[in-house]
Amino acid sequence: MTTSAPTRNLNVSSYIAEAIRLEMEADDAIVVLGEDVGRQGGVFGSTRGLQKRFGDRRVLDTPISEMAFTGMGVGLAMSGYRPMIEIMFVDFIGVCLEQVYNAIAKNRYMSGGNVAMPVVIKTAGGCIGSAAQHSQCLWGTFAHLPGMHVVAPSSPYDAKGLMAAALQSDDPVVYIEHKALLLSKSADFAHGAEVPKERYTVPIGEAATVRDGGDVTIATLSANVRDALRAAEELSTEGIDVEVIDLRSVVPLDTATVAASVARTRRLLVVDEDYLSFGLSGELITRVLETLGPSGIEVVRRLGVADVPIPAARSLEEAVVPGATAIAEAVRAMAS
Amino acid sequence: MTTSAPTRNLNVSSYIAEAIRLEMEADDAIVVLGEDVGRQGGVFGSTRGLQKRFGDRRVLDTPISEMAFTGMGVGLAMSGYRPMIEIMFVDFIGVCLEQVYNAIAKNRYMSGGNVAMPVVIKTAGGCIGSAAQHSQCLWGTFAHLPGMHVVAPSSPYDAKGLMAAALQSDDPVVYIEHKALLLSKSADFAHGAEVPKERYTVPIGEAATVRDGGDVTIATLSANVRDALRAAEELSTEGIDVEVIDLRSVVPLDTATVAASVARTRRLLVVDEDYLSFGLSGELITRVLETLGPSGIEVVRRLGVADVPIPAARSLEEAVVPGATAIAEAVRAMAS
Amino acid sequence: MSNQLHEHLATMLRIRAFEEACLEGVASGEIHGELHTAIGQEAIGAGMAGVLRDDDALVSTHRNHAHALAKGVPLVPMLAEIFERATGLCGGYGGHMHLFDRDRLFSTTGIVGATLPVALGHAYAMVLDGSDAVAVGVTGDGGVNTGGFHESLNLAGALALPLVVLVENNDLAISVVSSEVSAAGSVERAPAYAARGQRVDGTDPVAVEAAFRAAVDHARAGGGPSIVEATCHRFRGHYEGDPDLYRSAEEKDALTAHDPIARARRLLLADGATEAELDELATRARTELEQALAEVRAAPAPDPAGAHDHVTLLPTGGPR
Amino acid sequence: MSNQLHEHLATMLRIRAFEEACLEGVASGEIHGELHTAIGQEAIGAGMAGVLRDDDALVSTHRNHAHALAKGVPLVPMLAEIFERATGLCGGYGGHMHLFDRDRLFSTTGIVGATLPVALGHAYAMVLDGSDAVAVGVTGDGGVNTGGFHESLNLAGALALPLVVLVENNDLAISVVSSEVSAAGSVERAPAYAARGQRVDGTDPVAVEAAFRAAVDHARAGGGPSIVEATCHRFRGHYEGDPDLYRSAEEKDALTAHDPIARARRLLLADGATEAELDELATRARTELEQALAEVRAAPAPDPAGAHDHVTLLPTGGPR
Ligand SMILES: Cc1ncc(C[n+]2csc(CCOP(=O)(O)OP(=O)(O)O)c2C)c(N)n1
Ligand SMILES: Cc1ncc(C[n+]2csc(CCOP(=O)(O)OP(=O)(O)O)c2C)c(N)n1
Ligand SMILES: [Mg+2]
Ligand SMILES: [Mg+2]
Repeated sequence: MTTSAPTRNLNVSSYIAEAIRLEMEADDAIVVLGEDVGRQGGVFGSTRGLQKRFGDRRVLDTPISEMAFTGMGVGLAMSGYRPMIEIMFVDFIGVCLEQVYNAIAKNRYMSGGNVAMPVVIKTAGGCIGSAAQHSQCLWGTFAHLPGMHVVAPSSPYDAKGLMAAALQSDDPVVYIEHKALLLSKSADFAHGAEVPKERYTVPIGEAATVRDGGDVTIATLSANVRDALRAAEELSTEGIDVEVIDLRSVVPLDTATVAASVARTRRLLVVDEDYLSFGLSGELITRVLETLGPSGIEVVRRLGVADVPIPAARSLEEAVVPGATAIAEAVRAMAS
Repeated sequence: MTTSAPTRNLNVSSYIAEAIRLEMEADDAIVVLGEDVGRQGGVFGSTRGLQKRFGDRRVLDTPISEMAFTGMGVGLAMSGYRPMIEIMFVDFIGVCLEQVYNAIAKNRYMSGGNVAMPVVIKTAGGCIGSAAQHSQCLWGTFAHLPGMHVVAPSSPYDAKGLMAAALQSDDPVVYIEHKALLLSKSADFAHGAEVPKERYTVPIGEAATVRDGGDVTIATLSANVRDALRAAEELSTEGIDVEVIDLRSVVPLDTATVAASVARTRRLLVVDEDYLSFGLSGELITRVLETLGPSGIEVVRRLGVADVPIPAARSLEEAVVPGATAIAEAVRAMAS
Repeated sequence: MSNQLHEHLATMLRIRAFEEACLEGVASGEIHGELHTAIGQEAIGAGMAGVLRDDDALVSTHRNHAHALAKGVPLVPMLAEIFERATGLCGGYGGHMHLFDRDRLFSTTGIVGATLPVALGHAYAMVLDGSDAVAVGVTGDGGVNTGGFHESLNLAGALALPLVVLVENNDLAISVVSSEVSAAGSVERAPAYAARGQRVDGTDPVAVEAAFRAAVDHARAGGGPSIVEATCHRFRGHYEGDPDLYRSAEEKDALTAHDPIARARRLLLADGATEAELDELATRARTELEQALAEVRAAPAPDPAGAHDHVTLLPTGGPR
Repeated sequence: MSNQLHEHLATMLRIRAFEEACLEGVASGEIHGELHTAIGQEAIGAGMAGVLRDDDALVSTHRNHAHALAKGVPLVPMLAEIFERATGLCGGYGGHMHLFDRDRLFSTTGIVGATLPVALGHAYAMVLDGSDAVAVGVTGDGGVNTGGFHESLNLAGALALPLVVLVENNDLAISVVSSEVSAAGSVERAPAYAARGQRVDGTDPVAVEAAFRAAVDHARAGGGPSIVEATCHRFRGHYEGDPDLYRSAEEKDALTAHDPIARARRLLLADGATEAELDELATRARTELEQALAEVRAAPAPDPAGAHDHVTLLPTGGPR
């Protein structure tokens, strides 16, 4: 737990806007396209101030035409720009996935390496009470489709650093911010609360061990890192010593860090706010199994949204979305 | 191996058309919508004869407007119809996934069970040489999103029976036919070559053990079943006794059948023509691990398209798509 | 006219009271997700009310309460759904953006542009049925720039389907001024789809009713699709909680001049109605909503044990 | 005019020879995937040739060879790509439907309707650059009913971007007669996007050039988007192997009457050209392609060891 108050206490969305501003200052090729990214500065504020600073051409408020402006990212990239495309909620990706997975993610390959696609898809995921069509995470969906990196930060520090890394990447990066985190302030975080004002990057593809422990390994990401840390605090009072790994990137997935931890704890719990099946949890467990062999593992478990849409009512929502209580319970069952 | 010639020796696509015809005769509520499904009878022939038989309203040739006609499936279902929507190639799903996963797959849930969505999405997957945008399988993509069943038949018998089951289902079913199989005839198949003329169903969610064996379990589906059987024949001459399980359904996934086999063989190879990561193979291995525990398994392996788009040139394509040779090699490595 | 307007005023007051009840739910935390109200846009719902039959279909958007009421969706279950109660129209599974009334062929979606393909499916069903029912798809001015709008209207035009596209044009898609990012108006696009096009003052319920009825009649008679564009004003932020800083204070102050309820009152008073009589209408609406609210609040939250029900009929067999 | 047509004929013959070389590749199995030729539609590519600059962008479809040649993409690497060779434009990774020439801002996609958003991005880049270059997006008549068409043209119109949409109207989308499933023609849709619209006989290269040049000039001058619709005829099946049973034998026989090459020959002969002179043009084209084919066939297939290269620069770290 961070005990001292962080130097700055802004919304996570402000740190993201800061990252974008700094990168845009450093690189004229970056342009931002999306709904409400300009005049409003984003419905969650994560592009606030950019249009004032860079003008309404470099920060373009688009109509509700995701297929067109996602495809614009392809043409802009081939013309030498580095577009950042905002899909307001990740749930809307079904109207434009085509340009994402058939063009942005494949053009480098299909061109035999001749054409680069430095495109950032920035989008918001996660539950804040808005039911089945506005609460999904879907990083597993992007991760299954080759040609893109996929990141989902859990802290103010990573939110800024991974955005900078995404904008500097010459590969497509899907950046999935969590709505609940966007609206949280530094002081709400037990990890990564301190955010430098300067440019820096957090490397894509590297997990971070945000809490050391020897009994059980929890691998998770995004808002669930907070829940896992809370659960770990609680469990520590019961004598269970939990290691919490923040995956940070889904693609590339840092199997090595997780496997090294499980090699010690022999117990792995994967916590994933995305749908449970055919996604991150199965992939990570399989990779750890491939790395350590069956004899290297004693217990595996996973918590996720168990293949059910997100319901509207709070009572139902809490029953399907994994939180600190469910995590603590799962760990207890594994440790005993 | 089937030694006697099958009674009928039609294309797999003809058996699918037959299934649809029989179901449409039995149920007036079934309507078929898609590009080229009518006058042409489908680019692979799997709706041949239907428009002549049922008229151009019940079998509608649509413009290239997948979002509109996929959404029509939603309205038709709420009006009491049982639409079958054809997305010519599964690769095109990116233009209309929205109506599939946010409406077809969720309306029953979002309505608290009040609205049924008996919609079949019929689509062709798999490699026949048409490169990155026309060769994908993507069953993992559908499977990750809750609210749909996903099937992918491997034989003439299952192609007809699963289509019938899909059309009878009150839930949405994504039916992924394999282009290479569609153009194959009964006599090309070592399993399920005999197809009755009458109506019958193959139950959704049940795997089939298409070859018994005691040394290694191969779990696979769709065209790879043929490859696995070929590999198994070859391996049997080397004294390796392979069990081949045709999963048939991705959702629901018949973990029990696979786990029961692995409980005997202690060796599991998953072969999947879809992208390797964050898909079927990781999910199945994890579920088997959850069922048997680490001590119940000795070796797991998986073969798939290793997170690379499908290349155009044959030499490259063969290097990324798993076939009989790669399967045999993988089994040899596991058995030794 | 005056009788008709009197009735429209009553409907508008009921819609406003409904929306205000919802605002209470946001303030109290009983509604914990996004909420979009039609405050300021009530004349459109009022003009639609009574025009459609039960067997006509209506597919609405994220800003759907007025349309649901216009279609005759029962008020208490609807409010209960929005208030996340077990007694809600959808048992609390759907919430404000996902209302489904199977018997009245009413449904909604939270995805912009997604209403029209669904309405098109209903329209096609009506042709298959050989019925003279019609389907209505609602969209905002933002939704007309989606691909779904184009694909649906083209198909409706090519097949002459009984589809009415109602465009609620408040000239805002959240913060984006739609006319600034649209190359042409919705009505001007009608010829591209062999559709009837009509623009109407969406603060005048009598005019809305006339235009909407004409379009519905046209569809019923087999004339094919129409676009009815109703111009209106969004009084509040896009959703509750939207700071709405993209509009100036003056701009927002000027909105009240376009209040359809004040307008109807003015006209009715000029036409001889009494203040008391009109106040009575307002009271009646508020009373209905107070009682509804009390009933809704007495209902339980959905039982979390059922959270995994209703995904599919046949279990998908995934791990829990 | 006759000089111009002479040159167009040479271009058309080159395109036809190219397509015929590809047919050989299908027959021999050297091309093992789908192939779509522009045989019968050569006048469009010929009319486009020479109008665009290297810094103009051109985004084409599944039926793209003629456009690539018109944009100046080098013939031999292009043929090699289609023939799946290591020396191909994209090293054999892309194939016939996925041609990329970075330096000439030429690219293609196999997804119908997906060309226009990409072309729109190029057009936006040109505005950001402050250049007078233009972007051209090609679509067939089938592609105009996709959502991407609508969204892209609306944005181009609203922002007055230098976008030319070239519609190759052969009135067929595989087997579906587009005019039967379209509520209006492409040109009739131009007003919906504040775009210039012009229909032209796509078997007349001179007319195509004039219309295309006018649209390009309009865009260069800052006038915004255009739709140029060129009517034409698809001589062969949709792809090689398509049994094309959805057209009657008479219908297919009648196609030759619309052969743009025969038409140009006729006109030139009437205008005083000699048979020998025109035959010489045909021979020259065939010879170029024979040589190209020989060169291509001498080249190796791509090394399978590289099949996993080029996915991303930074490895994605997945298991192999
Ligand atoms: C495909 C899609 N893109 C973006 C959104 C986010 N969104 C919700 S409502 C809205 C604005 C809609 O504007 P309009 O259609 O005019 O309706 P209004 O809110 O004015 O009633 C946006 C952008 C969405 N729900 N779906
Ligand atoms: C989104 C999408 N839907 C369907 C297809 C399959 N398909 C490929 S070409 C084609 C017909 C295209 O017709 P048109 O645009 O007129 O072009 P043409 O083939 O006549 O040149 C279709 C349906 C596709 N590639 N992409
Ligand atoms: Mg609006
Ligand atoms: Mg065509």
